[in-house]
Amino acid sequence: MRRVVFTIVIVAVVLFSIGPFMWILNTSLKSPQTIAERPPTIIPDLQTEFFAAAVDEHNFMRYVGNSAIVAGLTTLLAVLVGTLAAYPLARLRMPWRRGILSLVLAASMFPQIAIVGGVYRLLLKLGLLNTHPGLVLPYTALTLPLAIWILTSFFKEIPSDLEDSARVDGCGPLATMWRIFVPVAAPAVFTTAILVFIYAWNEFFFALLIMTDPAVQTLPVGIAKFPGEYMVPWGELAAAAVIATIPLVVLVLVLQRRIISGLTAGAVKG
Amino acid sequence: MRRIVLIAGMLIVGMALFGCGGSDTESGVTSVNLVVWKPNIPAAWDSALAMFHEAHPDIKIVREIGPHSSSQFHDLVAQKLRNQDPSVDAFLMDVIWTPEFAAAGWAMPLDERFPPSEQDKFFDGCIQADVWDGKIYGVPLNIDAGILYYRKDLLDQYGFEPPTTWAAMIDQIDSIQAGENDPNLNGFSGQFRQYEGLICDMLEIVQSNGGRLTEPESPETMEAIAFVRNELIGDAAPEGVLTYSEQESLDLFTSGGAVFHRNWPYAWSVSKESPIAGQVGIARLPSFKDDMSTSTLGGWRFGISRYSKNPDAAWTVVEFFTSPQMQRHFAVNAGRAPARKTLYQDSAVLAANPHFEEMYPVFETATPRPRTPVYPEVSNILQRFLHSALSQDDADLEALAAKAATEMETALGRVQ
Amino acid sequence: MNSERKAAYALVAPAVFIVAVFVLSPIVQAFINSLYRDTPFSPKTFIGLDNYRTLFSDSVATGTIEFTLIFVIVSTALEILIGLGLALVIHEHFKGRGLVRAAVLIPWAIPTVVAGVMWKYMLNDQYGFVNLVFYGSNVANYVAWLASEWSARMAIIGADVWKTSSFAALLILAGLQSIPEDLYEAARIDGANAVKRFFRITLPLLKPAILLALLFRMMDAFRVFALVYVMTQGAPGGSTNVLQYYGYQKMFPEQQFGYGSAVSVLVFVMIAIVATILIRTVRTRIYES
Amino acid sequence: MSTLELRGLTKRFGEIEALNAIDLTVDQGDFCVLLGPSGCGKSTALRCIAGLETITDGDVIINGDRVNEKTPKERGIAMVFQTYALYPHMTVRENLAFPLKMSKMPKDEMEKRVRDAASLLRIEPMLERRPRELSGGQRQRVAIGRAIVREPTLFLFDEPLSNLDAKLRNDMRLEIAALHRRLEATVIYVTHDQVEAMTLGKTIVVMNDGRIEQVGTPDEVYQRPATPFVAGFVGMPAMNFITGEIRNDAFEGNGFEIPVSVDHEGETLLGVRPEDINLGGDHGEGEVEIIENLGADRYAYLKETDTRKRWAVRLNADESVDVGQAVNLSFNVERLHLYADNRRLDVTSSS
Repeated sequence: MRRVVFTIVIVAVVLFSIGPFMWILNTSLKSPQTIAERPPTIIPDLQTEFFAAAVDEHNFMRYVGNSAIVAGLTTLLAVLVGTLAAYPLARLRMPWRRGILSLVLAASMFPQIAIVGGVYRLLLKLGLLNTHPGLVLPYTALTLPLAIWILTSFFKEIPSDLEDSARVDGCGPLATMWRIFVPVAAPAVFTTAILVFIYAWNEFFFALLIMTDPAVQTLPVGIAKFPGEYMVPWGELAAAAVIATIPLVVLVLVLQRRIISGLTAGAVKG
Repeated sequence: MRRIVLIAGMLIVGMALFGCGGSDTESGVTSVNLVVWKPNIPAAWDSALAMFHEAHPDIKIVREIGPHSSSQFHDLVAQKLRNQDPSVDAFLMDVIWTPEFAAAGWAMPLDERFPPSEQDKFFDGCIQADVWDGKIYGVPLNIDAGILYYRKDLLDQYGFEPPTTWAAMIDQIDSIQAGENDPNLNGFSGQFRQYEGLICDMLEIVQSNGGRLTEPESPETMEAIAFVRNELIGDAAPEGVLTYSEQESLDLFTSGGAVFHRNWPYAWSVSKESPIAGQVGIARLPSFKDDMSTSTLGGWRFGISRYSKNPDAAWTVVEFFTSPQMQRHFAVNAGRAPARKTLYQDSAVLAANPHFEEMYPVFETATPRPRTPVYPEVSNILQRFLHSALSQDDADLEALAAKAATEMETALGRVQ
Repeated sequence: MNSERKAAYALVAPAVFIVAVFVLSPIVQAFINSLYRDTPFSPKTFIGLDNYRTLFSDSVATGTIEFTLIFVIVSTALEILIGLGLALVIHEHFKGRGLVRAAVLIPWAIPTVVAGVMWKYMLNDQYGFVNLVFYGSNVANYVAWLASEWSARMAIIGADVWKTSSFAALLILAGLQSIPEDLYEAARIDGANAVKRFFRITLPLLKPAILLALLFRMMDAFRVFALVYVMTQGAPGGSTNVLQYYGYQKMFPEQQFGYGSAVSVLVFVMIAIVATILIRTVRTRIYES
Repeated sequence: MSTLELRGLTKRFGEIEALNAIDLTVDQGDFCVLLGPSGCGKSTALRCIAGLETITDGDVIINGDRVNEKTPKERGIAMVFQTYALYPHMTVRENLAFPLKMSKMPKDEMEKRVRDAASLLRIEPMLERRPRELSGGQRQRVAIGRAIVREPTLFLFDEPLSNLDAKLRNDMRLEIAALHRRLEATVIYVTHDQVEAMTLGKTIVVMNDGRIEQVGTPDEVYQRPATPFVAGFVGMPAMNFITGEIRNDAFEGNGFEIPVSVDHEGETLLGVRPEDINLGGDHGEGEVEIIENLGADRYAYLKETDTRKRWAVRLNADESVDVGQAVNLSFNVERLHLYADNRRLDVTSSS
């Protein structure tokens, strides 16, 4: 009896989580003829027309590539700079420590729309509009608070003996950070990387205004460009949504254990 | 440690190089940055660009492509111009933007390059839409106007002519629905989601009663709104039209779910490849009183940025894309209704778009939306007002209208 | 200055520089802008707190504030509850747990814009999945969910809850994993049944994790944007309009940068208040335990 | 030549003075134990020697070099920590090699040293494991190994055994002693455990409140504690104390008189170790509260009925008492400890 109830609960949980995604997958496999039927057909006719259209007509893989570059570089930069900052904030004696931390935290409380105008003007001056760094830098700035926060709380948990030992063994502060803290904090570094990557992969608003050259546009902007003036190609959108989501689904499938352990170790310690 | 610094350094230097890459000047070639939306039929634009480059080897067009949604594209272009981005030379403008872009000083007056003698060749409505404060700021690319689509087979079957009044349309719907007894068959579908399309649809209905959107409290306006709320939505039209833009409303019509449908000319070619192909007729939109049929004017034009460093080259581009030859190209290959009047006698255009002939008088009399630099705000006020009025059964129309009127007054007061 | 301090500053510098340049300086600009009338159609003028006065007197703005608060409260409450449920399930040991865990994380990984488009499509009154689930093939009963005030509000909240409950679940799961197994054994020996064990042990010990999830979720919920932008654009009327979308409408389509900045400052202040309270509570909870 | 010399070593944390002008000399090959209760400054002293803390005042001299401004690495020291501080992401081999790697030692030399240390500590089979796969004792050996490979001038141990269980602590203690003899190294060893101090130390430095109370061999510290603090701190159970006065060559207090011959008159503290008290006599009396049987030794804890004063007494093999029994006590007057003004009084002769 208990088993049955539990199984039902599990099925419900899975349906709740992936039901909508499965429906979009289903839609993406329909054909233009069956997509607007009412009531909607449950079994798709397994056509790949929409995928072909998304990839060929809308050149979707280029957006995927751009998103990979932008999200990858953002992750690299945010984790690197975040680690550099989190180490002294957690371990070294420095004045203004609390001030810097609260300032960084406050930065993460501001609505994005208030920032985008200033960022645009800045990028214009730097000539970085329509370049990958033009997105990577603001994304890094926007994700740094989270990165610093997670990494700082994790670094704080590392026993000070380890640090002293490294110093006795001949490490300066930097070598201690690089050779001891970063590897020891690998789960937290990893979690941070995942969170940053997902943010950068998904961000739409900055990307819309900063990237107008199709050669550098990212995936959410690519999807926003699918509808024509009066037309919403639902099937192609569904196919694009599937393509946009699958890398993350794979990421989550492969890495769920590490995501969970990283958060367990890091974030909750607050 | 040195390694970290090195990696960080490389990253930053690399990014800087990346950023400064893609320089746009080759010797002797001027580049023109053209901000356009993602076209419905990309091939037509690609070939147009190729033609331009062949004709003007000294100019290179760099296309920046945004979403086709008018509001998203507006935000994009406005953002660039507000920040005096010198990398914008020419851009597409929706018909409703000219006052805003002119008053803000973003668009360049084109009177010297685009003299009245040339303007006369375009629909008057398009030209009027591009004028602000006595100067012209845009060159029309295409024209759009709302029309009524109807199910010819059903109307024929019941012996009806296309209705000229809204009341007649409702009567016809009642008879046809009674006769068909099909729960899937609605009477009417249109665009009543809270977005710019709502303004277009409601302007047509309100003005066909002699009302004005800018005068929400006038009896004619109120009467028209009450008609839509009480007799159209939730009755002749499904309640869902409150969430429809063009695609959803057309889906309903082409899947055989509606007798009448309001849309732009593009829907004609879409319906030809749908389950109801061959059973579709087009007519002027109905009105409340005789000869009051109103169609909202739409369409796109090119503007040139005041911050452009190459206005002459930009003009060459604009002139080329709005030329008779290119408007014919877009009409034939992308189904866009030309803004130039003479093309409506062009055999190639008419062969590809036979319905243009019927549309000509509609285009000629298409009605512009309110013209003000603060149009986006006025539009938002009206959208909120109209959508509340239509979606809430218990809404106090007069109170809503009074509020909208005050809000519009405040908005208009912002322009000095 | 000693070498450790020098190193500390040198290490923090890049982060502070990037955040200062790309976030803090625009924020300062926004604060200053919020005191001006700043549109392209008239000279920029200093108007003191007028923008804020409008913000609290204009009925559209107050309606937006109201729904923002409803959204924040209802969606975070549901997210924490559902997140707790999800966490309890994926904390159990069973065959295929890895796959179920991955499944639970999927909504969190889907781009918000994509999720919004998905939900809008699924809520369609003609071919929407939601109608199929509720009414099967009985097309006549299909509902236009986004056409009326309360169902549209529920739809926005529902989409957000679907998208982010799994993030709350992740944080709460992390908290669950830190509860030592001995406690449950001790309680079992003391004769506490499963329900009592949940309320007497699990819930109190989860408080820090739950508060943390609450903090994260609330900070995000105040800034909800993409779902509204994609699904309703504030419709019907202004009933699903939220502050960040309202601010966006003012700043970008309507080009009222001063007033839009005031809206974003208000969002910031609201978040700062809630965050301060929650962070204080989280701290004291941790010291207590 | 002395290996380590501290001259007026002072460390302040803000207002708090952790070390107050410490002077100490440690010779080559010495095993010097810093002993004291927690918070006495012994660990701070060790960290100052290691270079992990900057010093406020005074000098640290290692092998004749003033090293105040030098980094830990440049001081030629190695340190073993209470929590072992093994790097969890490295294997045992990598842990051992890490300090050598940091000093850019040639690879073959490095490997040889790691091998030697591993064989010395009998941890060769675990070289490829990670610290979390090792037992506490094994981890401790690795931690010591990591110190050995550097062949330092000075070994610093910071309470290295306090995380081990009792049995293991004994074994490791013997191992450390053996290791010290073999390596003939100079060791500074911090502990709060007097058994460790007595068994390991050649020299014991008893510290309290940021000052050195006494420096001496284990025997000296036990037999002739220099201050009341040392007298009370060293020895288990702790020494019994009686306050009284010396007048006319006799100590008066607690209702008895013991003739003493010291160069002092007035207020005096008398200390007597539990093993120097016998049953019977008139130096004290009390009721037996608890009897502790440690196997080899038995101790009785007494409480005086009227003064509530407590006594700890070691019972001789032939003595037997019961809980609740009232007994009289007498001191072994040859072995009394007298203190005045916080200083030991030298007994010139006794009667």
